[in-house]
Amino acid sequence: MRQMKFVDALREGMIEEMRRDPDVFQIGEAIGGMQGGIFGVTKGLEEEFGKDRVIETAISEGALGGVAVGAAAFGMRPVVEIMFGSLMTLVVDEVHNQAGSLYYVSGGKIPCPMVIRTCNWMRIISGPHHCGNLDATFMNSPGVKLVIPSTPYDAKGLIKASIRDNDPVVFMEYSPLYTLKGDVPEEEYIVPIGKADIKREGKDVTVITYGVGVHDALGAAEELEKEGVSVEVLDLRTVLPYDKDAIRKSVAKTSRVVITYEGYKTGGIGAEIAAFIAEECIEDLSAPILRVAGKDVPCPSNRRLIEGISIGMKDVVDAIRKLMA
Amino acid sequence: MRQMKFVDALREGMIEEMRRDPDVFQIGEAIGGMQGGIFGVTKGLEEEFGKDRVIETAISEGALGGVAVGAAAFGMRPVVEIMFGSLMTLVVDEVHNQAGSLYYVSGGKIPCPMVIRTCNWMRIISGPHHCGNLDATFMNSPGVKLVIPSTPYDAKGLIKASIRDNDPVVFMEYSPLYTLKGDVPEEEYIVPIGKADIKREGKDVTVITYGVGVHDALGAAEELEKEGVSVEVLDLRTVLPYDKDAIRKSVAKTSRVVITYEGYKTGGIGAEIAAFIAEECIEDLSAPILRVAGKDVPCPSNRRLIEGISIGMKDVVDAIRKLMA
Amino acid sequence: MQPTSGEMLGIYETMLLIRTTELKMVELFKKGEIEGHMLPCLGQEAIPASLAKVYADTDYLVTGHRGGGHYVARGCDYNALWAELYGRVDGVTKGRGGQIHLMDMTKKAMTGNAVVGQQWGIATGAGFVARKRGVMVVAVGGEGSTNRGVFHESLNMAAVQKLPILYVIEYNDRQMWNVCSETTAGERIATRALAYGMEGASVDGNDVLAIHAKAAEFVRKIREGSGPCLLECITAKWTDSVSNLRNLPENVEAMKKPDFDPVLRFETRLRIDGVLTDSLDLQIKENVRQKLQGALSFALASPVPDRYDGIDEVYSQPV
Amino acid sequence: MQPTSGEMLGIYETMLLIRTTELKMVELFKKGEIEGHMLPCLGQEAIPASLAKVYADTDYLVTGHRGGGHYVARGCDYNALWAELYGRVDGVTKGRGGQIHLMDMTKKAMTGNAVVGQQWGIATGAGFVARKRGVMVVAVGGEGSTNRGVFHESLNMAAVQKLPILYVIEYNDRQMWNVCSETTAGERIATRALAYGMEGASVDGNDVLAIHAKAAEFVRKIREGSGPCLLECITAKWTDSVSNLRNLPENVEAMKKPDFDPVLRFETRLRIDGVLTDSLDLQIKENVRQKLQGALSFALASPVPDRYDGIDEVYSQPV
Ligand SMILES: Cc1ncc(C[n+]2csc(CCOP(=O)(O)OP(=O)(O)O)c2C)c(N)n1
Ligand SMILES: Cc1ncc(C[n+]2csc(CCOP(=O)(O)OP(=O)(O)O)c2C)c(N)n1
Ligand SMILES: [Mg+2]
Ligand SMILES: [Mg+2]
Repeated sequence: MRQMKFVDALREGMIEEMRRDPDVFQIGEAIGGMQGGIFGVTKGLEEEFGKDRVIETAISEGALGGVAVGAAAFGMRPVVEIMFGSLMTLVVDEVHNQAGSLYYVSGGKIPCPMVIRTCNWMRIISGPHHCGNLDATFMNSPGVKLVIPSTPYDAKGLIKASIRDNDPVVFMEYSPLYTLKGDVPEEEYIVPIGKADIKREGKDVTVITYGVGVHDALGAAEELEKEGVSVEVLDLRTVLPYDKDAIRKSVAKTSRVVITYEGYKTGGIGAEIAAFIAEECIEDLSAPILRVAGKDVPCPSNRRLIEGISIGMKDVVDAIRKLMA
Repeated sequence: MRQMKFVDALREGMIEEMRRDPDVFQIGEAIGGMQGGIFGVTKGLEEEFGKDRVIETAISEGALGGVAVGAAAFGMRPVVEIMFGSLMTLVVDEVHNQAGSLYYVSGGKIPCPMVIRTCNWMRIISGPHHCGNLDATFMNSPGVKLVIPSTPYDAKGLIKASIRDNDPVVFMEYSPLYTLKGDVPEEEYIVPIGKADIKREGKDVTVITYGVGVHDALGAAEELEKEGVSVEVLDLRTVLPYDKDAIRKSVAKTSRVVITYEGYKTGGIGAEIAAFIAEECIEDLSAPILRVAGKDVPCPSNRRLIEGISIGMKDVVDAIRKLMA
Repeated sequence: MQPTSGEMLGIYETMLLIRTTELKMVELFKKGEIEGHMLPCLGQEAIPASLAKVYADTDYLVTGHRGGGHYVARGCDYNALWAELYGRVDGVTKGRGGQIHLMDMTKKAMTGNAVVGQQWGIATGAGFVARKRGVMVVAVGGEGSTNRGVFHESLNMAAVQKLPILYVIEYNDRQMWNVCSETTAGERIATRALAYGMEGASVDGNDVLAIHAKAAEFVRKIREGSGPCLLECITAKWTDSVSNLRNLPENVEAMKKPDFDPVLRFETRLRIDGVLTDSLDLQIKENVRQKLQGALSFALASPVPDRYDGIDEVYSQPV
Repeated sequence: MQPTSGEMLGIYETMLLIRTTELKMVELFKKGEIEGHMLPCLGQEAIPASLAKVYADTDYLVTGHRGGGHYVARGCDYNALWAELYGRVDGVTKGRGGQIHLMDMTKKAMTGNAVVGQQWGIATGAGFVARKRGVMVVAVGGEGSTNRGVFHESLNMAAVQKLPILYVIEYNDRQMWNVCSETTAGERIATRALAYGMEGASVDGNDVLAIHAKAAEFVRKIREGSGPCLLECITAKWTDSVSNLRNLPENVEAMKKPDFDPVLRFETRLRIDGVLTDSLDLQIKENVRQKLQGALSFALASPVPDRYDGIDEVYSQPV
């Protein structure tokens, strides 16, 4: 099958949707020209679709959030790029209060088909204002969907689904994944929102994760296979609303759970997943639910210090070993 | 002992701190005059302390958040009122990115002694932009403290501790509690940040909660006592960082946990508490961890519909009965 | 370009309908027959009524929290308004949003929001749609909302993109308990437009013809591609909210003067000009009365929602 | 009120120190000896150097992301700057913040932030403190940051409260890959002040004496209680970030012209005026060289932090 980089697959998904539907447009800071945003995701789009559909803006995140809601409410399909994840702090009202409540509070009359894309710029040496991860901020927002792909295939399929979706979607990318290569079919396809994906089957432990975490988990699974431990890797893909059935099934099978995610541990996405399991699947568990996540320390601008607070494959391995002990 | 309303105790705490320390000041929208904010919390403060220490502002929440950080960094102790809880969406960057990281990222050199007070305006008929509860938004913010009192005594003691604290504190009140009366000593006292409080001892079930939830839990405990069920009510008081020891001890004693809070269930504060227990105390548990929380539905402006989505004492009773069955 | 006599009578009728609607709302709230948070635009009726004669049916309307008058003036579903106030299933938002979230998208009217200032960003988004569809946006908010940063971000973005948006400021010098001298710097809100190279003007917001004239001029320019303009209408609200009725005319003598009462003022003007006769006035008032009566009956006949109504409408598509 | 010869030489030395520091930073980054995100102010040195001679030692300084020059001009710990760039424990933030979070509160200087525009709100908070302590605030940001709403909220609040704040805009017509014509409406940023009844002015930001004169005038007014003023300095940055060095003079011919190089321009001026002689110049350059050498040695002698350093410094008090 065709091999593609994550960033190219994602872009291809957006291009297909823009060709299909003239009401889809892109807006954000420095997204135009041949640059196409700091990560090049929208590279070349302006050339094909023009300045009216690939709209450059000032540093005005609040207005960008508002534009998403307003353009969606009045019938277009905006795709907003927020330059990096820690700036999502600046659109919380627009997502949580405005977009999240609109369909319900309008009596089911005003859908809000908007996508806010951003990139969690992790593992770079740039300090806490650049390396944040605001995913958990949108976990307590009814009406909002939170989609986080881990592979080129999912990135393309999920961005297409997100653009077509009639509800507001926060779509989070992870900078270390952009260059990742993977299978991407030539034929059109969609990855449905709300469905998790078993990225690797296993029977002893389930690692529940999303985004970059998936790759840590897959690495850990491979490592542990050598020791005879069979690890299932459950990629949530849609983090809100998350796929409860998939979690239930996997937990029933393995009875052990590790949740891993790159954000700060306390109050992170993993909290909800663990709480759900502790509430609805506790009888299936034979061990504590472990969370492998970043330390609760603002990201420093220093390689050594980053080592001290961040997680990786090894930490997932350690957690699994602990559970199997 | 002296009986006082929650709102008066809270105000008294702030007045004492303003008298004690000339660097404490209040700032917010409509907080001055004899009105003292929509809930009257700062009533009369302008008269005593003048317009320089009780500062009226425009509808500019972003600047208010910035003022908190800047005034704190340069050595004063701002107390900011954000008019109601669902507007906390507008200060997420100031709290999460700026205040939360400042002490750490300055190399432990710039403390940020600010308090942002707000009121979760629950159980009123006013729609989703007024009745939100953004507590969970600040649960994934290292460096931030989240304090939520449930009684007049705690309100006074905790606001004093929060103002004296050298870290940024988000202080959340609940409108239904303002008129609640309770014991408040004449002598000065402080309630330490970071310490939970057993509001009622019990041995069969622990209800972990905070804010208004404490009163639902206490009501439920009383109700269930008649049936011979002994309920322990653990009031977190400081929600971040929360008191892990207190939780551990209580869970070890009762082996059953209900967590109740007024916000939306998914991704709420209860998720973190449940996840902590599922990670560190699972061996002590003899039952699933139940969360009794609001439905994941934006708050409607309609009494009947509010009934359909909100929780109360009865729901806590039901959850406990389920655990005891 | 003064409105025709017919248009003027239309504006007058709209003002009366808003006035009658909101006084009824206040009355029923006081009696406890309807409940919730409600923000009347009593005293400001000239603005929605005049604007509605200037923009086209195909244009978009976005307001903030005090949008009830605009909802009515726009011709949004009037029966559904009353069903909404009564919290019934036939309410325009099925009884969910209440008075501060009135929205009727069949009329392209988002006339509700309760986070002050957020309408400016939303209107900017509507502006991109309007530009594509060849229509324009009328965006409305109080002067207090212009102190929110998103107002400034929106004006800048709209000016750069030359979006077809008429920004309308309802300047009533009050933000809940605050007055502008405590909160708002600069002489006039209209000057805030200049920072973005945008045209701005202030008019007497209790004077129908002044509003109409300037709004019509701006709308023409906008349709010709000028980009956004800003119209500040100086007015006075009689009351902030139904739960805080201190300033109603029955309480405050000054409010009874024609200057404070745009309806009375316009009526006087129409009579002096010979546009309004006694018999016409009677007929218009009867129209308004019937419309209100019809809507009240409609509302009261509409069922109260089931308490679980809507819990499956948080997402538009099942997940 | 022109600076004295001594002050001018001081400004020149500061500019040279900034220039030398940042060129070294670029060089070491290219060599891979230091790493991370760094935003030089090459080409903009006139602004920090001139301002530092206008405000007092007791005043407060708050900048955005491009604050390195202001850190140096303010006289913040120079050795600690280099230890910071090397990520060592003696860095001004113990190697945690890096170049975009340089802050030295012993000098009342918060010269780091990476969320564009947030410095405006923070500076407003500092303004309340300054008002109480009888000092003033110098707040600095790029023109792009004035499109963030909080800029507007801050100007309005500062104007209403008559806070002693000098807002300084470093207008370099670039926001990463964007130019102002794509993003920013209105003629000059200085006019944005007018909306709040605040005085604003634009000066040639590569001209030391122009900046100095206008800033000194504003500072005097502010100390006399005028409330805030806004000074826009038109300049050009040579490069956006160390990881994107396209515009360095070695690459772009135009950058070698004195107009584009404020250091060269000021040097020429000082020579024409007879203030700077060859021997003085040598001495100044030697001072700068020694300062840099000393700091580099200091930095390299400082230990690399333990990987767990700071995980117990998230809160200032144990909980
Ligand atoms: C962002 C925000 N801050 C504060 C409030 C509380 N609030 C509701 S209405 C209002 C005053 C609004 O004043 P203005 O914009 O002038 O409109 P008016 O009510 O006078 O029509 C305030 C402060 C809010 N709803 N949203
Ligand atoms: C709120 C926010 N949006 C976007 C960015 C990404 N960003 C970093 S610097 C920059 C350009 C800033 O331009 P300007 O304010 O003119 O300052 P300059 O870099 O030109 O000195 C942008 C968009 C950011 N850091 N913060
Ligand atoms: Mg007003
Ligand atoms: Mg710039």
